[in-house]
Amino acid sequence: MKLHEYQSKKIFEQFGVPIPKGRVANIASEAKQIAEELGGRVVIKSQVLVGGRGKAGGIKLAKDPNEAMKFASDILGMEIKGLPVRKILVDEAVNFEQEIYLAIINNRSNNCPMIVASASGGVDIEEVAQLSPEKIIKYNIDPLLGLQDFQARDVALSIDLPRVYWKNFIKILHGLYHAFWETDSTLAEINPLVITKDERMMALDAKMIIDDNALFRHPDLIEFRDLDIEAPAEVEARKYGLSFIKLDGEIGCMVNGAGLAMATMDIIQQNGGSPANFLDIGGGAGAEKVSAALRIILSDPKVKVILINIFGGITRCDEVAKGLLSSIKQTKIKIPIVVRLVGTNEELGRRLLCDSEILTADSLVSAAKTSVLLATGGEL
Amino acid sequence: MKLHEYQSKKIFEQFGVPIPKGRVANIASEAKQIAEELGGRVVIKSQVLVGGRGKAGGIKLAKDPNEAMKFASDILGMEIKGLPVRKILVDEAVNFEQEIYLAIINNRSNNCPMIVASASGGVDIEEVAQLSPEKIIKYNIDPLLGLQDFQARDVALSIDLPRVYWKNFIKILHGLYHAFWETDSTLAEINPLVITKDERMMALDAKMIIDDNALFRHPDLIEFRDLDIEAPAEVEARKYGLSFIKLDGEIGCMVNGAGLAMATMDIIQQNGGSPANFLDIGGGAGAEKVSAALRIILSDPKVKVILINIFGGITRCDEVAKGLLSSIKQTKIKIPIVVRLVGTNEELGRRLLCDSEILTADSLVSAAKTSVLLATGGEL
Amino acid sequence: MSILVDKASRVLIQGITGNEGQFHSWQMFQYGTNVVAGVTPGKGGDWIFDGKVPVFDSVKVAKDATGANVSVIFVPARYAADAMLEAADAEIPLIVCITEGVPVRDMIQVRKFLDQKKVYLVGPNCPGLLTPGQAKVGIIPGNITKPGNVGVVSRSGTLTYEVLYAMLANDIGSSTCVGIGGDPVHGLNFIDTLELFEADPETDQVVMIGEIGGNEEQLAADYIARYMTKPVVAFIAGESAPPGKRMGHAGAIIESGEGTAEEKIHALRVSGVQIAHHPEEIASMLIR
Amino acid sequence: MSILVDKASRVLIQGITGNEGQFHSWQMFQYGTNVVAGVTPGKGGDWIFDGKVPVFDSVKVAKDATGANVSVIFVPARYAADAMLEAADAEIPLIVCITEGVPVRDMIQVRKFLDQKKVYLVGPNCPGLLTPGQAKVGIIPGNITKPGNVGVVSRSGTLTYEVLYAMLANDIGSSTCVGIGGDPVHGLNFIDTLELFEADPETDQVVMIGEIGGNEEQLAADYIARYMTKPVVAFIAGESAPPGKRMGHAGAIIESGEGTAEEKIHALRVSGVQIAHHPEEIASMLIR
Repeated sequence: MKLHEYQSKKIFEQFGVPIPKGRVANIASEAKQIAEELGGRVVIKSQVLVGGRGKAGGIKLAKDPNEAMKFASDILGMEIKGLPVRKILVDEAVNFEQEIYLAIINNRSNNCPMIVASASGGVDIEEVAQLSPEKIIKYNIDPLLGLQDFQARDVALSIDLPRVYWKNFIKILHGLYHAFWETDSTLAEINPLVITKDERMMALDAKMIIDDNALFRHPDLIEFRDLDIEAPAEVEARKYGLSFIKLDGEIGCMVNGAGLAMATMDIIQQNGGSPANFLDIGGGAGAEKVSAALRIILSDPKVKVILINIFGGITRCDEVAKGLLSSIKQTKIKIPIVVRLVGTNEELGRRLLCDSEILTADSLVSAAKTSVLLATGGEL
Repeated sequence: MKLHEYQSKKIFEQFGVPIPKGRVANIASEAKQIAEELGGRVVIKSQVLVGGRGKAGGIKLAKDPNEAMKFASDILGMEIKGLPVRKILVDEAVNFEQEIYLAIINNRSNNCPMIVASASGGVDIEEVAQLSPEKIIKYNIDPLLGLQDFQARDVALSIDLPRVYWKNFIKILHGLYHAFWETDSTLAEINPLVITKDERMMALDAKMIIDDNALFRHPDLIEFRDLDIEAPAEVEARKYGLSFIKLDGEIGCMVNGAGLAMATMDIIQQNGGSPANFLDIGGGAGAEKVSAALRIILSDPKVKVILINIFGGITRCDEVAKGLLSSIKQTKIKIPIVVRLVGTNEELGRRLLCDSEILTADSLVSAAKTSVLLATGGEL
Repeated sequence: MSILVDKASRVLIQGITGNEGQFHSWQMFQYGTNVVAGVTPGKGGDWIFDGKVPVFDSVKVAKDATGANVSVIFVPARYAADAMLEAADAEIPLIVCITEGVPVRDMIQVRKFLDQKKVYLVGPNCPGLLTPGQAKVGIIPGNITKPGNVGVVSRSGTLTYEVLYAMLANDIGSSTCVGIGGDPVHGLNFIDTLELFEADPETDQVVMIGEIGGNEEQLAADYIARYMTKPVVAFIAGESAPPGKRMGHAGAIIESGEGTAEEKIHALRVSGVQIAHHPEEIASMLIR
Repeated sequence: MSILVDKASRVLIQGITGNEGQFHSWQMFQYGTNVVAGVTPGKGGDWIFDGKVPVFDSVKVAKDATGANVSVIFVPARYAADAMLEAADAEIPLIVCITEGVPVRDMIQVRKFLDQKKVYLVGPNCPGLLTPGQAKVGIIPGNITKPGNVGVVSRSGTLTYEVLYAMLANDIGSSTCVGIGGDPVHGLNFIDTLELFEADPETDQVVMIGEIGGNEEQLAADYIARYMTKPVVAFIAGESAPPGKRMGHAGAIIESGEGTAEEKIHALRVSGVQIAHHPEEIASMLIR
């Protein structure tokens, strides 16, 4: 679960990472008021869960409350990379000397948290990583022992941080590490961590991603989920425990298993078609889950054909067939459905479907070919 | 630092270990009021830092508020093993079915925390440990990983706890472990942990010892230190960073280093004398510390001779000599002082002392013999 | 013979009385797997499967009583870490965690602890192991493969079944199938498994099924080029996946350009691995 | 030659610019110890002792620059754990922590981490090591012993000096003196040190100085009976100590009847160890 900047900053603050003064708003007049409280000069920042907000015009420096109101109004009307801006963060404007990059992520190769830091923080950090990888410091942390002071000092040394800032930096890095660890994050990032002209350090931007699998431990964080930014279909899918991602093609897919779902999409593409979605119904899905999945796929008007590929293991083919039939009964489905059923109770499943209009295929490749043919207006 | 029962219970409660309802009091009328609040039947428990309170009459069950007041008044007037009772804990009386022993201490051999548990808890636990050691379960915990659920279950299994209590027990053991670990305890003990007649579990008694060396991490716990129960001399000693323990003999000792201090006491005893105290002035002690040490020793009227044994390493012999001379100048010391100075600046130290009345010895054995002789009224 | 499990394996099942656990345990049992014990805290003393398999309260007790040397875990995600730690603490040499949805932080701690213990972990979020005709330790359907000379290792679940099924349709069997799971932090990896297959006299060729995300396939490619004498056929799922979207597995995230299917396929091809375009094609690329 | 340290040891000092650190570092330096570096975070780039010893910001940097293979720690108690972890992480093979008052919990964590690293730790709360004429690594006064054939190992500080001094008065020198410290959780123990002395060709006999609390002396007695060929003379302090009172060292608590001086003396005597009644007597019990 990605958190908004303002949410991440809230968590950082709880763990002792200094942040600028500021508040979130969803109407322009509120931005004006916050600007007045903060002394006039503020930064208006769109709260959308995509990168490149600045370049898209979603971050503006306002020199006084009136300008703050104007910019807030502009930004609240924007869409950035397809996402409407519903909230803005109004932060005090901070003058700074240096921008540092500081993040903690999990190092998959070493199975431990890793500090990533650079003296050259800011919007171009990815370019820095590309062009001057030596400017990016990576530092593994023993997950059971946790971050130690000497390690925080090593990081400060590695990025040539002036000594006068060490004490502060160590405190901030401990805060970031704890925020990362205690909230089950998979990413906790400060970019930039600035050194202000009056020699303080603070996190001007903040990004956190929480491990969805660990949300049961963090009931307080679940409230942070921003349903606004998700397609309604994805929200619906989550409700039924389906893993769904909307794509741009015409062939709707329903598969059990993420790997098989990807392989199915690959075959569609290899045969000249384009998948409309990724949809993994998971293991052991029953009839109810199947009908929900079908509903979600059908909610996309671009879908011309539905390909269902089920390899029954935990999932039983007859259950899938039942789900399909009941959905068809309820909704009048106008587009063709191609089904491939193999594995547990496959005979039973096929028998249930043989009297319906659902097409069956006996191999994945033939199912894909049939779907592509139908999607491009061909006939069988 | 040993904590009182009521203090330990306060900590336990913070960590989710259930305790009886109750409150601490220092006047009898308050006990009456608490008993009224708790419904009449209460236990009055003296809060002194020694074992065997019950056998000494320091714990009484009162059947109503008036009896509570009477018992409170009795107990508040008591001395238990030389310690005056200044506070009592008034707890609701609890009817129970079983008494369990549950503690966490450090296992020195394995350098890790260890759970100690027994189904046969209660006042006779030490006897159980002697007579039926198989009834005492010991279980090591990985200090970096911390207590895991399966281990708590293993402990529950080992003490044959009925299954209906497992969930509760696991929660209590986690609470106890966290209380132990988070407060830098060297002991956290519940004896007894009872199963009540209405099938709840709670800690009827509580004992914690906090690592003195870690108190800098726990400013909130320092307030718990009960100066009342310490001899004024020991309080004074702590102020000066001296390690002092009052004993019953006649020869006051001042030594640098705990091992050497014990060896010095041993030699006094081997030569027929008896040490009045253990006093380690530590490494690098200056003149001020030495005078304070001397004052503390002299505050014991039983002391007839003072033996000072300094092996100068970090500690400089001339500093010790200066401290002695300045003390002698200030206070008129009527008892003989025998000094043995060896090591760093020993010549300088001896020269400073040669004009005073202080006796010097050139070996530890001769210093001890001289002291014993003087203490028993002999002459040199 | 096979790798990791065979008919001599003495299998213990953690979470044997849960819904999923019971269903799959029964499948394993019926397949002929040597299921010697179940563990469900609080149900010790019960017997399951017509009184043939005893249930214990703890892994330690179960191991002492039955000599179990493999544990399969079916407990819910929030208890999975505890179950793995318990099995490792009891020094069960092979632990197979089927459970999906285990938090990454839990797995980081589990891995750190297990690394000290010298036990094998397979999974979590994996279909487990199957040595056809001998032992089914997990959820790979028993009827979609038969004994043969192909070692199969995969990060995926049903995709593996697809491959085994296509092999069977072509009359090709397998020595052992290993589902290593797709989570970012997990136990046995491709290299560990390839090493075991390389050393196994019953395995003549290997099928490797990967997917986007991470760099395990690239590391495996390097290992294959340096040390493998047996031929390897691979399939990598996710060529059509858009970058940066989560694909069901936390592992299937394309991390800033790293871990694309193209990159993996290229690395494997350079190492002399044959690449199948779709799962069904694999069967035709294997040596008869 | 000696054990653990000799004139080839390249010694680094953590906390070299603190009050205590500076005083003792200078003593070590003057003694002729090969002090190659100091570490004080924030003071890297300075030089100390007339520009002869460089100061670094971190142990890793210091080790890379100077090849240090021993670290002595003089930092305040609340920073000692971090210093030990830093030295271990930099893989300094011998770490000597002089600092007293380190919290037990810190030491428990440090020990657990160090056990994975295969480095030696001596201390904390110890006087350190002295190989007469070669290297003084800690605070044992250099002038109270001389080169000789007696290995000395002790849980105590000044009590050790007392013994060394008495030995010197009888013209007996030592191969190496090791102060292992008296804290409940510490590094090198009696057995570790006895093993090293047993294997050291320059050591012909051993003096062991123990005190009340714990059971290390009893374990050492067992080790001596089984494996030691060299004669051992021991002194145990605390015969006159009342039970249950803390004696300055957290280690010197008599734990419910365990760890009394009587018990230790008995165990050692049974193992053939000669017991001295007081420190000065030790010298007379050694072989000339």
